[in-house]
Parts: sequence; C-alpha cells; structure tokens
Amino acid sequence: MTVERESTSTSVVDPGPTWGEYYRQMSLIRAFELRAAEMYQRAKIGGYCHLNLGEEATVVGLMAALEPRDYLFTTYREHGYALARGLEPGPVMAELFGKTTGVSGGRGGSMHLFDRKVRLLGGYGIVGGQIPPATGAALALTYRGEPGPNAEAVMCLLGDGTTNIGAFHESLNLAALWHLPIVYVIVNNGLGMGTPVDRSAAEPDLYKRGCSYRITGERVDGDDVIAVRDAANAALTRARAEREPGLLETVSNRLRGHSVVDPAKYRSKQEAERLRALDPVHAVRARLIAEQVLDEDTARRIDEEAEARVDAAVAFADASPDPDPATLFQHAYATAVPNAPHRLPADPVVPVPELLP
Amino acid sequence: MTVERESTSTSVVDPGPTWGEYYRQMSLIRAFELRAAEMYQRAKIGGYCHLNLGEEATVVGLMAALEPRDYLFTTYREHGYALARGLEPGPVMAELFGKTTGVSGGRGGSMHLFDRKVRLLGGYGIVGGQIPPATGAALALTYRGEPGPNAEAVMCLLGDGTTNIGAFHESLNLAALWHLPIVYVIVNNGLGMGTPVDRSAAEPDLYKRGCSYRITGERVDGDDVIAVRDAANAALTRARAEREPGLLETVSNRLRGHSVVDPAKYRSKQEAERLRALDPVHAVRARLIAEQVLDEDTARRIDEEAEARVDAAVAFADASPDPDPATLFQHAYATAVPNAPHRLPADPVVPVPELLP
Amino acid sequence: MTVMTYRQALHDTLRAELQRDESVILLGEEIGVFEGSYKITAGLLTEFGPARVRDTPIAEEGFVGAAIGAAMLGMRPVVEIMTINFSLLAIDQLVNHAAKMHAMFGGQVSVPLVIRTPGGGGQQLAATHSQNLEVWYAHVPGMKVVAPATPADAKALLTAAIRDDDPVLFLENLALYNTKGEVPDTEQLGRIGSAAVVRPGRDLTVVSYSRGVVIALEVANQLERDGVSIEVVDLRSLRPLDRETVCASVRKSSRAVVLEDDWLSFGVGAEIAATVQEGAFDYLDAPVRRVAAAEIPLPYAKPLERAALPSAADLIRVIGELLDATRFTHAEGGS
Amino acid sequence: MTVMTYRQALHDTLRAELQRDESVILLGEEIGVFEGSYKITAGLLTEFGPARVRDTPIAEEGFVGAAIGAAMLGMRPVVEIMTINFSLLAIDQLVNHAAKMHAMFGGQVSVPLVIRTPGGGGQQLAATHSQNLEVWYAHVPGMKVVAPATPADAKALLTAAIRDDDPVLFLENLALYNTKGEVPDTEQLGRIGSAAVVRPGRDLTVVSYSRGVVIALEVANQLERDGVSIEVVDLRSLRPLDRETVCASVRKSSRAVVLEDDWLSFGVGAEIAATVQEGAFDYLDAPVRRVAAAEIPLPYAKPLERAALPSAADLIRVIGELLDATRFTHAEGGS
Ligand SMILES: Cc1ncc(C[n+]2csc(CCOP(=O)(O)OP(=O)(O)O)c2C)c(N)n1
Ligand SMILES: Cc1ncc(C[n+]2csc(CCOP(=O)(O)OP(=O)(O)O)c2C)c(N)n1
Ligand SMILES: [Mg+2]
Ligand SMILES: [Mg+2]
Repeated sequence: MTVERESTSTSVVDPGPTWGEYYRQMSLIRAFELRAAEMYQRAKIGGYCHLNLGEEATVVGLMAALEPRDYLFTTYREHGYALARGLEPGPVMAELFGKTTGVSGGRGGSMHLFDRKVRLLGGYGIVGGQIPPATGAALALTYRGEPGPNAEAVMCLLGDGTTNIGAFHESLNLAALWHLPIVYVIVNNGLGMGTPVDRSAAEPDLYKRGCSYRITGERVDGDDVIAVRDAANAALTRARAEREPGLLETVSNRLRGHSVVDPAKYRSKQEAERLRALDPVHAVRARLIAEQVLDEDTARRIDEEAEARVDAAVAFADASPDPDPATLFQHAYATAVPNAPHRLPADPVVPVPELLP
Repeated sequence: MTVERESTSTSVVDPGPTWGEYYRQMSLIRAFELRAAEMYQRAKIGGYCHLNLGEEATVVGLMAALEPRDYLFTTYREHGYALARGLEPGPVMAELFGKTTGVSGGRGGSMHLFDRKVRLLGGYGIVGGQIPPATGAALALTYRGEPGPNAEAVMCLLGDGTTNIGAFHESLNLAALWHLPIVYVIVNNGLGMGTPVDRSAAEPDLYKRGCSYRITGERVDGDDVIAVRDAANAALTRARAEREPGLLETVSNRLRGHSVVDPAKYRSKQEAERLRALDPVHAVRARLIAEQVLDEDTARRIDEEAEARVDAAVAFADASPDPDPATLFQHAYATAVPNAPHRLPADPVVPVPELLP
Repeated sequence: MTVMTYRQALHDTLRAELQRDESVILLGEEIGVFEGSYKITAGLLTEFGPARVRDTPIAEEGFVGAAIGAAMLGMRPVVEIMTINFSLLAIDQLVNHAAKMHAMFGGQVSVPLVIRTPGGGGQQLAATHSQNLEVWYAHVPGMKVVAPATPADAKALLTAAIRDDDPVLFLENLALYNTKGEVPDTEQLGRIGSAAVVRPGRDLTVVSYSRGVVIALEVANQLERDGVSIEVVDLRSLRPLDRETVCASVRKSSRAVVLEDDWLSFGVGAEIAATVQEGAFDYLDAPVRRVAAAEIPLPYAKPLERAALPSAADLIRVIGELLDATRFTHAEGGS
Repeated sequence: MTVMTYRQALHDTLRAELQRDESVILLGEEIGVFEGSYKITAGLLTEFGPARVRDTPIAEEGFVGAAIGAAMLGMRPVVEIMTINFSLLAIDQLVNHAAKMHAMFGGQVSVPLVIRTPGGGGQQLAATHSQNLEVWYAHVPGMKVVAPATPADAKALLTAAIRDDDPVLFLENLALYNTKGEVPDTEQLGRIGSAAVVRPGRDLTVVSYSRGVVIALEVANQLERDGVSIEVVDLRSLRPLDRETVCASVRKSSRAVVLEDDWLSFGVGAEIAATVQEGAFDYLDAPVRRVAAAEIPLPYAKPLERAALPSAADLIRVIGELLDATRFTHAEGGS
C-alpha cells in the first residue's frame, strides 16, 4: 500500500546555512546506517539492528524542530535521531559495538541509546513501551514550569504498526485529559516488519487516530525536511504554550528490511525499485544541486566528510575497551541496599559457614 | 456530569404483549437487585456485588434484541442480563450465595455468572478483560457459517470507564480489520466507581470512539427500552449481514454506589435525588399506566410476581447445598494430565517413601 | 508510640511524605474523590490538591508507565494499583521498563517509583481478584519488593520505598488493613532488604511475610502453651531477600516451615526452602516444609475458599509432623 | 526416524495439525506473509490461506484474548508470541482469563489454546528481549507449561498441547531452533506433565529443561571421560511438574544440581531444590545446588552477557564442588 501524503509541502528550498546543515545530517545518518549494516554483517554488532534508511529527511526535520531543552523518547530504530540530536558518531557506534565508551556504556546496544546530556531519554525495544513513560515525562514538566513559548516539551516517536497497541490509546487519552506538553510522532514508513499499514490499522489514516481523544492530527510528507520540521514546530509550539498534546504523522519509506537480517522478500522487485527511486537522501541532494543551493563539489565534500566521521566512529568504537565482567553488577540498583544478589552463575546462594569439627 | 442523550427515542408506547413482558423483566431485575443488596448486608453474599439498579431499561432493551443463537459477554455488573437472558432467578441467586446449584457451580460468584445454555459466556471482573475474548468469539463465528440475517453474532458489554483501557482499542481495531460480527455496547451509567465520564475519557462522547477503527457508533437513551432494543437490533443486523462490528452507547444512571458497600458519598444529596426522580422502572411503570398499556392492578401483580419469584430464588439458594471441599480440584483442568498438583495446604509436596531401616 | 491500624500507618506515611517532599505525587484509580478503594488515601486530595493526588482513568499500563516517565524526570510517584491482580495490565511497564532502565541505560537514569498494591485472598473475591503474585516481581532484577506485616513496618518501609531511587513494589494485604499495632511517632526509615526475627524460639523456625506473619505469630503463641518454642522470621523484603537471617535462624532451630498465602509451586516458599537446604544443610533435622495455598483458581464459595487457603490449623499440623519426625530421628540418633 | 532441526519439527507438527483438524488456526504477528520472525510458520500461509494462518496487528493483549474467545467456541488457536518478553502485554488475558475460565465458570467452558513463544538470552538482545519468564506461568493453576529440549519432544509435546483442552504455554528457545535430533515419522502424542531421565547416571543428577538440557548432556558426556557418571533429568513440563521422577533420580544419586537459563531467585531451580530436599531428604549427601543466571537486567555487551549467563563451565565447577564435598563427607563417614 502506498500511503498518500496529504499535506505535501510547498516549501521552496530555502537557501542559506540551514540546508547545508540538514543535508550534512542526512548524509551522516545515511553513511552511519550503511556502515552499521556492514559492521553487523561483520559481527561487530550483535542482537537486532534497525536502520533509519529512507527516514533521513524525517529524522532531520523532527530534530530541527526539537529544542535542546526538550526531551525525546524514541523506538529501537533510533541511530539517526541520536546523531541529529547532536551526539558524536563515535559513542553511538561504540554502543552498537557494546563498548564502555558507548552512550549507554555498552549495556543497551542498538535498541537502547540513551544520553542524558542531550535529553535523549532512550530507545525502546518493546513496541509501544516508550509511549507511557514519554507521557509521564510530559506530566513531570507540568510540575516544573509554566506554559509558554519557552516551556519544555516532550517528543515521543512511534511507528505506524505501533498505533494498534493499547499503550497508544491509554497514553493519548491521559495526555489529552491532563493537558500535557507532548507531541506524538507516528513515523509511518509504510510497514511494521512485513505488514502494511492497511492490514494492521482499521483507520489507516493514522493521523486521524487522535479523534478518540479530541487530538487533531496532521500528516506530512516525511521525505520533506522542511515540511516535517514546520509541522513539528507547530505542534511543539502548541504543546508549550497551550499544553495540548499533538499528533503528527510523517510518511516515508523503509528502504530495506525491518532489521539488518531481514531480506524483505515480501516486497516485490518492482516495489523495491520504486522505493530506491524515492530515496530521500538522493532526492534532496539532487534538488539542492538543481536549485543551486549546493554545488556538486560541496555536496561531495559533505558526503566525504560524513564517511570520514563514520570511519572515525568505527575506529573509535573498535579501539574502545570492552566492559569488564567485574562491572556486571555496577548498575544493579540506583540506591544500594543490603543483600542485593550479586552472584555469578556458579556461586553458592549463601556463604556456608564452616561446620564445627 | 450529565451525559446528554442524542438520539432520544420518539417511540410511542407500543401496546400489546411486548410491553408487559418488558415491564415484567424490569420489575424482576429491580426486585432481584434490591434483594441481592439485602442479602449482601446479611452476609449471605460475599465478595463484591455490583447491581444493575438504574440500568433496567438498558438491560431489557439489549436482551430483547439479542437472539438465542447470539453470544453475550458481560461485565461484573450482570445479574440483570442473566435474568433477562432467561435464566431462572434461583440459580442466579444461588451463585451469589456460592451454592452448587448456582449457574457457575458457586465457583464464580456475583461477578462471574456463566451459562452455556443461554450462551451467556461470562461475567468478567477485570475491567476490559471481556473485550478481547468476545472479539475472538466473533472471530470463531466467521469459521462457522455465512453472513446473513440468520447468522450468529456476539454482543459485548462494557462500562463507560472501560473505554479508556488498552484492550478496548486493540479489540475494536481487530474487529474492524477482520470484519467480525460483534456489537460492543458501552453501558454509560455516568460513572466508573466515583469518576464521571468527562474526567476519564478525553472524548466523552463515547459513541464517537469508534472513529479510530472506522466504526460508526450510536448513542441512545438507556432509559428507553424500545430505543435501546431498536438500536441494538440495527447494529446486530448489520453485524450478521455485513460482518461489520458495531458500537452502541446507552446512557443511563447508576442509582446507587459502585457496589453494595459503596455509600457513594462523592455524590451530592441533590444529585442523588435528581437520579431517584429519573428511576427508569418507576418511569416506565408510570408511563405504561398513564398511556393505559397496563392498569395499576396488572402492574401491581407483575411487581408482586417479581417479588414472589425473588422470594423463591432466595429460598432455593438458601436450601441448596454448599460445595463440598472434596470437590475443590474438580475443575482444575479440562484435560486430565499426570502430576496435577491436587494438594491441600498442609499436605507434603511429594509422598515421601519410607526409609529402609 | 501510638497504636494504630495498618491502614492508618500507610495513610499517615503518605501524608508525611507528601508534606516533606514536593516531588512526591500520588496516582491511581479512585484515590482522590473516592478516597481510595480501601480508603488509604482518604483526605489527601483535599489537603494536597488534584495535582499531587491524581485520579487516573482505568488504564493501568498507561498510568503506571506515566509514573515511570515522571520518575525519570525526578518526580517520586507513589502509585496505587487497586489490587495486585490488576498489576498484570501494567506488568510490561514495570518489568520491561521500570526494572530495566537504570542498568540498561548504563546508570544514566533512575526510576524512583513506588507501586502500592494489596494482594491476598479470603474475601470471596474469586479467582481473578484473590491472587498473590508478588513472587513474580520478586524474581525480577531491578525491582525491589517489600511486604510489611505490621503497621510499624508499613510506616518504616513505605518511607524507605518512597525515598529509594529504584522501583519498589510495596505489597499490602486486604486482610491486614484493619490490624493494629504500635507505631513510633518519629520518622522511621526502614531497611529494604532485611528480614527480622520477630519472635525468638528454639524448636523450629517459621518463615513468612505479610499476612502470613500474623498467623505464624498466633500459632507460635498458641504452641508455646504446649511447650513448643517457635522462632518466627518475617522476611519483610522479598527482593533483595535476606537469606542470611533465615539461614542463621534455621542453623539454630534445625527445622523450618514456610507459610505463604500463595500457591505452592514456584512460590516464595520454594526459594526459602531451596535457600535453607543450601545454607543450613548440615543443620537440618528434617526437610523444610511449605504450607501454601491449594493450586486452583480460587473459588468464590466460602467452604471451597477456606479449604484452599492455608490456615493456622494447617501450620500447626505441619509443625507437629516436623517435630514428631525430628524427635523420632533424635531418638534413633541416641541424643 | 528423520534427523531434523527443532524448527523443522515445530513447522511439520503445525502443518500436520492444520491438516488434521479444521478447528486448528494459527495467529500471531508476522506469521504469514513474513513467514514468522524465526520462520517456524514458513509456507503455511500459502498452503492454508489467511483464515487459517492469520497475521495480527501488534496488539498482544487483543489477539491473545481473541484466541481465548475463539477457543471458548471450540476453535483450537495456536498463537505465536514473538518472544516471551512480549507475553507480558498479554499476561492479563493468559493468567486472569484463560487460566481461570474452566474452574471459575464451573467447568462449563474450556480454553484449548496454545501459546508458542521462545525465551532465552545469549543473542545480545539486551535486557528487555532476553528473559526467561516461564516460571511465572508455571506458578499459575489452570495453565499448563511445557518446555521441550529436543526436536522429538517438540513434535510430541506440540501435538499434545494442540489437542489438549486447556491453555498451554509452549516454551521454545532461540538457541534451540537450529539444533538437530531424530524425530519419529509417525504421529507422536507427548505426555504433558511427565519428566524424563534422558541420560542415566550414578553420581549426581542434573535437572534442567529446554536449552539447559542440551548443556547438561554435553557436560555429562564430558565428565564421563573423567569417570563421573551424571544422570540428566529433563523436566519437559513445568506445570504440572513431575516431582516424582526428579526425586526418584536423586534418591539414587544422592546429589543434585539444577541448571537453568533464568535468574536464580524465585526461579525454576528454587522449586526443584525445595522439592528434592523434601522428597529425598534422607538420601541427600549434599545440598541441591543451583546454576542460574546472574540477577541483573541482561547487558548487551558480549563479555557482560557471557558472564551473566550460566555455561557448561559453571555447571562443571558446581558438580565438582558437590562431588568433592561428598567424597569428603563419605571419607569422614568411613564409607
Ligand atoms: C510488544 C512487542 N511486540 C512485538 C515486537 C516485535 N516487533 C519489533 S518491531 C515490530 C514492528 C513495529 O512496526 P512499526 O511500529 O511500524 O515500526 P518500524 O519498525 O516500522 O519502525 C515488531 C512487531 C516487539 N518488539 N514488542
Ligand atoms: C483492570 C482493572 N482495573 C481496575 C478495576 C477496579 N474496578 C472495578 S469496576 C471499575 C469501574 C468500571 O467503571 P465502568 O467501566 O464505567 O463500569 P461500571 O462499574 O460503571 O458498570 C473499576 C475501576 C478492575 N476490576 N480491573
Ligand atoms: Mg513502520
Ligand atoms: Mg460506568
């Protein structure tokens, strides 16, 4: 199924430093994700590895709208968000490699990037699991400050397939009822694993699904950085000033399988080719050159710089130390308590005292 | 909050045997519930006990629409439905008394009435818990027969407060996606325990909450037996013929507390009085007499007959035997298997063999 | 010291913590206007207002998860889940999220959350409303689980739970709310992770927690008249579990019974028996026995419910069996 | 007999049951078009069509509950939950509904439902995707829980589960799917509730289930070369639990170790140790020991994950400790 894109952005390419920066980010995410796939194939990365390939414009547009003071909750498909939020590729790649220098200390891996500094409050691997905590983070904000243009807000990402789970319903109802400063973004990439939207959602116009909470939603072309940014901005502005939750649907494509190991056989050759032709990174690049915002040389330099940063990230990750097994229980609890079971698999349950002879 | 009733029934009282029967059922439910409250106070009934007081017109209207071949899933507030579905008051009261002659053998109690014969597939005590199984029952029907006017269907009841739980969302989506013959009925009695609808649902027009699944809902006056019956009929007809799920909201009042033990102090005196004035049993009775469908004598006889049936039900329940503790494990499993743990609290875990001397 | 009910101890502690720390908020179904299903929060809405004492829709996954998110940003939510049975609707948030975050995100965030919830059967609430599922939570690293038996411990452990930076499941029990006991008037900060010998004895150790401790103490008092000296260990905390206090007691008494309201197989008693046979192997004169609920969805009818749940009589019978068996062994052994 | 993988055995059994009984239907996320996350259902959509092999939205509570309702009306749904970690979203339907209905409604309805789901760690899937929560389900009356370790048992127990009228949690394991074994070509109907001595031995009993059995057998073979004779008991079924087979083995061998992939506290091993110390008390020469996972949300990084999960080396070390201890005791005792 092809989801039609209702509010196609009419934004002309606005020249100036913005576009350069947006393309730089898109190019970096693309290079990073391709390299992650390669590193996964080379078994440098384990577990599951989900990529943002095809979602680069959405990622960059959303992150352009989010202020440093805002909080971000994402899914397991979040490498690009971490980069666009300003994290260095090194610690992100190191997390994928499971190294101590990774953003989550190597304990979370690809699905669980977290960085307090940039208020990235986690990638989450349980579908929908991030939505209630994101909603609660917005609740916490209401105790902290007054509504207004400078208020903090929360952005919560979720996939199209995730709109069918109970947590989506319960959370949006709470957010509307309690007037919370949060924007839920449905990153509609057309599929949940192998399932197209119209086979999982009885209302496949996902932005309309706020109706049950009197939340008006909006749909934008997820391949259009500016449209995404502006729509997110509008929703965030309302969330800050009026403390009303927003619902934004971005429509883009997932260029590859669900995760690195998925060959996506359920997609026809033609479909795969059609998608390749829509590649948003190529499209933006071509358009920027055509409209003379960038010249071919600058674009190539940006791409080369991205490759170089990713090279450096891999080198950094590779050179970083593995976590020491002695640190296994390091983060067992935030508040230490007696009798915490710090025991390795072959250890006895209790130290057995010597029997008297 | 007072929920406004959008589709006020214009049905005139249609004379004839129907009305007599409807009033008979309403009167029986009223008598039964008042007696249940009394029996609870006298500790003949334990656990929780939720009554249909104020919902009699809704109960009778819904059950008038349901065919014997249809399946019914209810909540814990279901005594009236069991009666209107044709069960004798005796076995229903006996279940409340926890007797072997109870509809569920005394094992379920007030919240868990079940009768295979009349296709009452259970009262359920976990809020929203009945919705997925009811949906699945409708799924089973699609394997059994063809759509058409004589097809079987499922009716699933739920309270207003229950529309906020995830299972509601997930189930309605499945029903719409899979084209299931089911009618969800939101029995809106204005409150979930002490919480009015507009403090729990961000879209308090509950019948509109099908929007997220392209299910069009309808709201009817739950005090109007005929309006309820006709709306339920229309939805059931569509479910049978077109295999499309329906959503019906009935609006009525809960005349007492959430359960027998709740004094409902959160309601003002005026509010309680206002509700008493709206008592649907009194209203229907008065109207039927005023419009000369029943005369006062007949009405009195119906009420007395209801009382007598409830007297007999109590006597039956009282005289029925308690379950024998020896039967504790009788329904442990439907398919027997070795090593099922049929062990009383002080029994050893395994029979310990005698030690050789 | 003031004598008060377990309910009152909980109420007063919530009130004191709400007064003490602005980041403490209460969330739950019917805790405000309705004053709580079991009236623990009576009066708190009026005193602290709807932002601090927040009624929620019926959406356990949603509001428990929201409490987690609020905790991540530094609030200290105390959530009431009406009964532990309903916690199953929120268990993904508790176990897959709250319990994981601190470790999984490399220590960058903590989740100072308290879930207050009563368990227990015996009220004719039937199979779905009578469960004791605390053993599930006790199994999960990242969680803390406490289960106080007395009003004094309820105060001390609730205070500790609220000030703790990890998610704490605070187990209450329907049958304990009206029990009374002395409670110190001053602030009490309990120690999560420590059991207590609540009654010293020589002949046999009864290990229990929550309501089981009340029964164990009754039985111990009763048997004392027969010249039998029972030591009672109150676990108080199921995670962390204070294995040493349990084993030390059994190393003295040489016999142990675990009493719990829950089903036997894979219950709390299993862990205690497993621990004792390892930690006091050479001291045991008889196997550790367990007194627990019959393994059946709890029936509504009173006679069936009574037969299924462990009672003082059951505990006495098993203690009797163990002491007899032991005397026999002792006689044989010639002591 | 044909040698095939555990995956193939599951696939072939599903296919055979779909062919045999029209009321059997499969439901789950991505089981059709995608052919299953772990490809167990490959080809079945094509063969049986979308009504029999039904892809569901991501809505575990919804579709598991729907399977329950369908089962109440006589269908035999076999549901795949992608991993046991996601079953937490459906656990209210499984535990508060499926497990309760038969007893709570007085035997009027049964729920012939199978939940197939893999558990297990070791794939670097991190804390939320590596759990082993079968002990939770094993705790619940009304459920049946089986956990086959071999392709042959996978076939026999899946057949039995599908034809059983109660809800059965059928536990698979990510690390078993590619393991191979001989599978009888004829129809096999396993016995839910019975364990098996899968390797006889004299010196010590190792009790395990699912993937642990594979490790136990490896270790037993290895130690045989050192002259140590290990008996391996495969529980196969966690509820009902075949206590007698376990105790009988230990009454012969006098020593036992339980190996499990799960966290130690309140795990499966606790029940086994508790059972053995009661059922074989006078026969035990040493405490029952448990080898289990470290109690920490499982980290992603390989070295940490490896340290946290029990290995063959861990099992060997603990067996060594027990045999040493025993020899010592034996020597002292003069035998
Ligand atoms: C509760 C739960 N169920 C199932 C899964 C397995 N799963 C992981 S991602 C996914 C698809 C999600 O699709 P969508 O929301 O569209 O996000 P996308 O992957 O396309 O970004 C599924 C089913 C899971 N992780 N959690
Ligand atoms: C999952 C769950 N949460 C909470 C409860 C406690 N509870 C029982 S009934 C009820 C209110 C339900 O309100 P509504 O849906 O309006 O139905 P009504 O009682 O008015 O018929 C609540 C919160 C429960 N039984 N199950
Ligand atoms: Mg998607
Ligand atoms: Mg209501």
